Amino acid sequence: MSRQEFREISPSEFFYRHREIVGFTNPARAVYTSIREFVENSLDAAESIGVPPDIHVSLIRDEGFEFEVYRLRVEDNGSGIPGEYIPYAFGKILYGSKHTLKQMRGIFGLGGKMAILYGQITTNRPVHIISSIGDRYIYEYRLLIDIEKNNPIIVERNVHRNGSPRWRGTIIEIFLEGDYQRSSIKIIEYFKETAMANPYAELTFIDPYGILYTFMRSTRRLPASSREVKPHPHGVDVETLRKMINSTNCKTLREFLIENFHRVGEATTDKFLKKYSLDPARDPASLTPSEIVDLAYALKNFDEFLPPDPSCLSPLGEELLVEGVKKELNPEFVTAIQRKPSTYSGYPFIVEVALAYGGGIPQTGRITLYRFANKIPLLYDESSDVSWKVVNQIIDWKHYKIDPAKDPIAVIVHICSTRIPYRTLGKEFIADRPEIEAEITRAIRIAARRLSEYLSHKRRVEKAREYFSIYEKYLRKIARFSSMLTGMSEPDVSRLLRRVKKWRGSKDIEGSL
Amino acid sequence: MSRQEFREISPSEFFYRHREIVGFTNPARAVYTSIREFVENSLDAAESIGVPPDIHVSLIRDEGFEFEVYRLRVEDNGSGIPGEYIPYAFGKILYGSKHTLKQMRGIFGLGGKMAILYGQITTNRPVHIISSIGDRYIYEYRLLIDIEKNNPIIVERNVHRNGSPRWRGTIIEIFLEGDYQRSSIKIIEYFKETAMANPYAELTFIDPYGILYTFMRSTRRLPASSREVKPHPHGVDVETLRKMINSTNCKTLREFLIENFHRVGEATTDKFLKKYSLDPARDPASLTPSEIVDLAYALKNFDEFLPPDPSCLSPLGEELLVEGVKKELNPEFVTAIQRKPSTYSGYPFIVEVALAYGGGIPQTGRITLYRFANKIPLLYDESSDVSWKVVNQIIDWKHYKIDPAKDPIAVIVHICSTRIPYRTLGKEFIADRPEIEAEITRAIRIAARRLSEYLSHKRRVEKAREYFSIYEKYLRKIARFSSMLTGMSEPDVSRLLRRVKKWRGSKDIEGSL
Amino acid sequence: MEGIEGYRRISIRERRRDVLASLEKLGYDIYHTIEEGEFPYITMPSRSTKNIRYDPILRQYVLGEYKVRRTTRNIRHLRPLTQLVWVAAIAHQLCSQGKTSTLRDIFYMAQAFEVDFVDQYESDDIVTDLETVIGYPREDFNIYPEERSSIFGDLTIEYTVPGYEGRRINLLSHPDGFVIGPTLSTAEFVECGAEKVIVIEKGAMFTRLVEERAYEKFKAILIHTAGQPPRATRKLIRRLNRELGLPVYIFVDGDPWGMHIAMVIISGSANAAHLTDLTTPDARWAGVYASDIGRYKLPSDPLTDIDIKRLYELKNDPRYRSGIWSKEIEVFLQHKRKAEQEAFSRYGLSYIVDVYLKERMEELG
Amino acid sequence: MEGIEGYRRISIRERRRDVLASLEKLGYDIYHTIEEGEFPYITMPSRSTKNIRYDPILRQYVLGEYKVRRTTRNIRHLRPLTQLVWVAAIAHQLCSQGKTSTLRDIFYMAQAFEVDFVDQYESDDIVTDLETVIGYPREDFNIYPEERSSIFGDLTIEYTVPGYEGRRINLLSHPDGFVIGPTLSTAEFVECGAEKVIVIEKGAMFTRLVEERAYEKFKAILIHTAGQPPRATRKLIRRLNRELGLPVYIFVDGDPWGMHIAMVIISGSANAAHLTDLTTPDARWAGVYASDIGRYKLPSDPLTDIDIKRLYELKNDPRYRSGIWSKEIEVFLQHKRKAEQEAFSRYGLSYIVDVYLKERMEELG
Repeated sequence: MSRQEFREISPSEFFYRHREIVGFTNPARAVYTSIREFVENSLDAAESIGVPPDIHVSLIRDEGFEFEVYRLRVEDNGSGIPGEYIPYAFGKILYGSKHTLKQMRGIFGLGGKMAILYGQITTNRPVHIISSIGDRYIYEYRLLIDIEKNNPIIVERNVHRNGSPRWRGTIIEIFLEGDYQRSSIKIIEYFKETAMANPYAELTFIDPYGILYTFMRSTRRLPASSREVKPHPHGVDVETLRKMINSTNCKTLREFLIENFHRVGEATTDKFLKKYSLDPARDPASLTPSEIVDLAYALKNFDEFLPPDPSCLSPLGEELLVEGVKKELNPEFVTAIQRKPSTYSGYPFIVEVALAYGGGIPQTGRITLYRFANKIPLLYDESSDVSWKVVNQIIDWKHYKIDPAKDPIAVIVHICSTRIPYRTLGKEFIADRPEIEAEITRAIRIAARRLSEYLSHKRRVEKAREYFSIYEKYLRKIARFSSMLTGMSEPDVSRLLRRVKKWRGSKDIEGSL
Repeated sequence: MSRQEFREISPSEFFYRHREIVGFTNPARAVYTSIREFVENSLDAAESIGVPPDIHVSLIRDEGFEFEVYRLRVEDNGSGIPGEYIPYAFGKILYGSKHTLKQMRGIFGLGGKMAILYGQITTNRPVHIISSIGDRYIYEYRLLIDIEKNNPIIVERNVHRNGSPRWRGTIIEIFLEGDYQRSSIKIIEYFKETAMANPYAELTFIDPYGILYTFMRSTRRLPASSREVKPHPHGVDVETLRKMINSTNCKTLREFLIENFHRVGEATTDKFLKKYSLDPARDPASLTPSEIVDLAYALKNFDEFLPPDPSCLSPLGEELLVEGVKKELNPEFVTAIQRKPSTYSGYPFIVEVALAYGGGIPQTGRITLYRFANKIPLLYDESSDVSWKVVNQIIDWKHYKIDPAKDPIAVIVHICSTRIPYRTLGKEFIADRPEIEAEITRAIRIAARRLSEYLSHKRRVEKAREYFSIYEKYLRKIARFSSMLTGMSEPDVSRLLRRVKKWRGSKDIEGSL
Repeated sequence: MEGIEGYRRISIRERRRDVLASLEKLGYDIYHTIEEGEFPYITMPSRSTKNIRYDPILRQYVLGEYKVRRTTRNIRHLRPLTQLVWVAAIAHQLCSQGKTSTLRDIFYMAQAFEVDFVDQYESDDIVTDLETVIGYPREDFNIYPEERSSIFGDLTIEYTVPGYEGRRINLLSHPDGFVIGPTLSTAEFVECGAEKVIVIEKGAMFTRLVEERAYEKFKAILIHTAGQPPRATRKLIRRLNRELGLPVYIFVDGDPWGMHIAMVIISGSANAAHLTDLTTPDARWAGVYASDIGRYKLPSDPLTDIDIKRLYELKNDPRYRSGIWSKEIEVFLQHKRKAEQEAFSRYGLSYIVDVYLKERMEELG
Repeated sequence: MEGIEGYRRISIRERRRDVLASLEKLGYDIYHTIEEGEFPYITMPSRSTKNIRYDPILRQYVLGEYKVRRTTRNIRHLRPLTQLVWVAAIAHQLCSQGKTSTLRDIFYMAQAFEVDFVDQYESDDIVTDLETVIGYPREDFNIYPEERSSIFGDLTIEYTVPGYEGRRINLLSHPDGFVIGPTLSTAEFVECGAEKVIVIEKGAMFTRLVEERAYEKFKAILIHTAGQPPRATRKLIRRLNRELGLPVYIFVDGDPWGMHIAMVIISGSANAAHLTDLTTPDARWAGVYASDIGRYKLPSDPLTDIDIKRLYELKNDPRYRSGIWSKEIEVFLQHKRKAEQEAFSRYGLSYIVDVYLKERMEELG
């Protein structure tokens, strides 16, 4: 602030300079991040129109460069983008679809544009986009980003007629410097886990060696889609409130509150106004700045508002979660729990947990943890994540007769929220909010109890079989030794053994092994 | 990208929404972050004009709110800001002094403006700024930020005449929601460590309980200030190169390279052009996009460029580092090492390390680590930091006869660079770059060797004293037992003891205890 | 040869016959139950802590009224019951043939019968069960431990083992001591010139007392226990006291462990509450006392945490709640020091006999 | 009474005189050095591994030519040298007065002289130094260990200790065994009806052999070592072999540890390389062999990692590189099983004597 030369930089330039904080740390990480950002945009695009996603990804080495450059192509069957918006949606940072209180995977499309920007600065090649919303036209663009101005430069533009049946979707293709060898494990893992959390999606990936990975859908049923909701009063800060007041047409404070807030009905509003001695008839526009501050504080602290409605969330549901886990992990046993919606700082969230045992789950000496947020797998910094803490530090597995060091167990945690509390822009791990921690803990406890019951039933059946053979062995011995003690011939145990056989499995035999 | 409503959001709005990634996670952290951002701007402002900084901070509870609000005021004697720039410098995000290849504390002034933004959205109060560059005028502003437009709203503006002697500096005052109780320890620690790394600065802090903390300077000598340099060819990417070509007046490639790059002389340029078969006379403006890509690759990989000149860096120097450590930690022994400049990815950096022992250093059972980057203390996420890894995993302290579990030891690591490889925008910890790790390791090894020599000398002196008393004790006993064995009276040891006394401290006595 | 009043002396041979009869009865009971098509079971006193109580008349721990029933109706009892009947059968064989065996042997012999013991702890435990069921210590059915104590003093014994029946020896005849094994344990006392028994915890001190002629000076039989004495040795001490009326003095290390060796000789241990005939209630603890450390200025070591924990355990034992026991525990806890028997070596080798033990015997009377 | 050819018999009394003279010479040397104003020192053979070699003629480990000098010129030697001279003075006192003592006593006696030993390991080590300096085992200067072995068989001995001089006893007279302590160790052999010696590792097996009349069946003296035999016992075995010409058979557990007990009796241990007169090179290891496990179908346990590590250590010892030793080590390593002496109990209690030992003695001849 003290330099004597001042100028403004564009958001493009800012993020170009600080690209490592969005996941473009090095060529290996950049390939991984680019793929996941495009795939997640495609998933959102298909789900937004209620279509089971079909996403095809290919990563091909381009030999036209002296260094390691790849052509990344992602094709989806999503909503498509209206022709006139395409240059901005892909060529202008901090431009995107309206930010709403609705569960989405990405952060305002920043990630996808960072991939385009990264491709451009490492290879100087334009991004190539083909898209149609399923109407009569298909739009094709080649774009560069003017970083200093944060504006798209249209290198080429074509409009094609859409055939019949009409195609809908988006194809995006970039060139980027990358390192596939060092990123391939994470990329394949990313696809596998995405397939787990999106069992209704079909994913294919052709890697630079020409290997085709396919992740087929096992259902066409989509989870209930999410609705946009008004802000909850507990999540409103002064700035948001100020903006709402500026743009409202309501003429009284009472009307303003009822109209603009989620879960604020007439009765609640009256209670609220009374408690804080506010005049219901007051024109909201007449509030002074310090009155606005006090109102925001009151809204945040009034504890009689109902918690947010989860209709703005789109959890997977227990059935789809089980489906996904079965499909990708093929366990002997799996159970899923969806918790009731809860909130932190006024944002609604839902925790879903699955617990899988045996079968395809490897025995690694520790619990395998799969973390998802809004159906996105989180692959980095596992040990900083709240779920890791719950699984490894909070839950006492011994209590459920489960031994994490020996039993082959996987825990799948999925958190849905209109606002996932990431600690970084790179969407890598979830911060340790007490409300979220508590819900994850409760869900895992329920799942652990179910697994515990399954395991103990399994063990009971196995044990019952042993009983008869044990009786047979020992009763014969006792008979023999009593004959040694008395010098008489061995007594006949057959009558006794018949009684044991009748007893088998009944409660007449006391104790257990 | 698939939503059907599109709009642009301003950088202000983007960062307002994602404020937690810049350190405004909760009220406690927000107070800490606001103080450090303002203090660091003030330090930069004073150093930029070669003046030893005087910075006065006060944090006062404001009772005019129903919740916990503080008035934070920071006053410095720095460069001041020209009147016409004040509204933008404080009220527009991504606006600031020119981004240069020169060592600075902050990231484009983002942190200070985030503090202002945070104050505004929690209290709706404008920021209050008073500043003068030491000329005839003092400018006073009250500003709000229009978040949607990312522009300052001037609430009040006054121009005052500057008195005599003329005052120069900046006073900034914001109101913000905070939690001092939960942040006070980190805040005091921040001041203490800042005083350690900036022994020429005078810092005062009045906390909400009215307690005055003063950190007096122990010298008025500033470290040599840094110069701005041209970019080094190893650190140039395609985008930077493209921009340089667009804006150059040079008509030949040879001239372009010599004029625009750091450490690129005539001879080196000729070698470079020859190696990559480039025409020295070619007009740079005629390069095609794919030729630019290849040129950037060639610049990055040609290994005969000299490494960057560290004149763009402003390390503390061994003397000032020792000064700062003595002042704040008062150890029995301290030594400092400044390593030669080195580079990573084309960015120059210098590692400075101090090692302190005993005296005021507490014995905590582990080595106390103080981390600094461009004279900023880093207080969070210690165990993710590269220095933590070096101190706790790489250095084998036993080799230096130092026991981290018992000896009271502090390690101070300072990294200067034009680009500190933070992993987050919150300036919390430094990523694990092999080049930096290697320099820190070397520096600590040298320091550890010096401490080891100091300690062994100290131990030698103590031991010499014991020798005589031991000889006296045992020789008398041997004499007695030999008389028991032989039945004769005890032999006289006095002659022998006189020989021992003569010997004392000389090498005639073999072995050591 | 004059025993303590009221002590009913049973000869070694009579006793052997009783043991055989008890084992056979166990066999018949089981035999008949099986023949009747019922699940065989065994009833015996419970050895759980809740059923152990201190008997002030017998002056030892005994089992209470609570019984446990091991029944093959409970699958968990099936295996231990089988093992118990097997051990009974083997014990019967040993006694009939006049052979002895050890706990270790029992563990190995089981293999030929496919009676699976997980480890020797398990087989040892079953042997203890058999003791509880028939009420005789295992030495009576010829199962002896590995450890050996030894004895020295003016006592003539007569052997009863096959091949040595009727042969006699005087235990003064080998100053390094006679091993107390199966033959000595089953010998009858014939003639005794000693007037007391001194029981010593450690071999070195035993040798010291022999060398310093303590057996002459005090007219004593010396017994070396080698730590916590084997039960055959405890029974021998009891017989010396009961059959010959000799007072017994126990000299052990001055720490909670030594103290408890003395107590076990005097009134038994809680885990042998199912057996009588092993205790010597009139024996006296003769040192090293905690108070001796100060009194004789003995080299001493600080009590460890485990020592102190042990002292607090002893405090809760009713036998330690009065007299010298409780007094010395308090002294231990006050000064927190302990001393070994050898600590008297500080004053030269004769001191222990000529000064310390002499004074102590006079004090105890 | 006929010893092995070429064995020079020294009487117990002669030996005692030699020891006293050696101790006194040590005293005079130091005394005079001090009087001359020079730093006293002691020279002795080094006991470091590098100076230990196997002597194929003596058939035991011995110390080589390398000497170490402990000089008070070196401050680190000051304290151990003081301790050594003190132990010498105490040993002199013990021998003059005809008393014995233990390593533990030595540790305590030091306190009266303010000769500070950190712990008993340190004082034990200094006693070993004194053995090295004067060339006699500590039993010769009357310092005995705690552990006791025992003996049984047709051997008449005559005591030499004060008070028992000239008294005789036959070691068949107590079937539980005679403790091998200072008096037995210093007794002379008078008459022997036995024709061999059987050395047994464990007390239970000793009792078994007594009960099964192995001493009659084999005309044997039985010695129970109680694990690794104390040195007094090793010396006694040597004397039985050398002075009386009796062949010696050693019967131990079938594992590397038992095997090594036999080897130590036969040719000593590396840490007693500074002493001769403790070994019995003609003694024979009689089992349990690794190959016996398969041959007799013995119950066995898997070798542990420590057992296997130990076997590889033994393989590196030159004494194990040939004959039965190397053969059996290979069998151990091949099958990776071990068996105890008691494992024969599987076939009943008499089997060990009537079948196994009988066959083995015949094989060894």
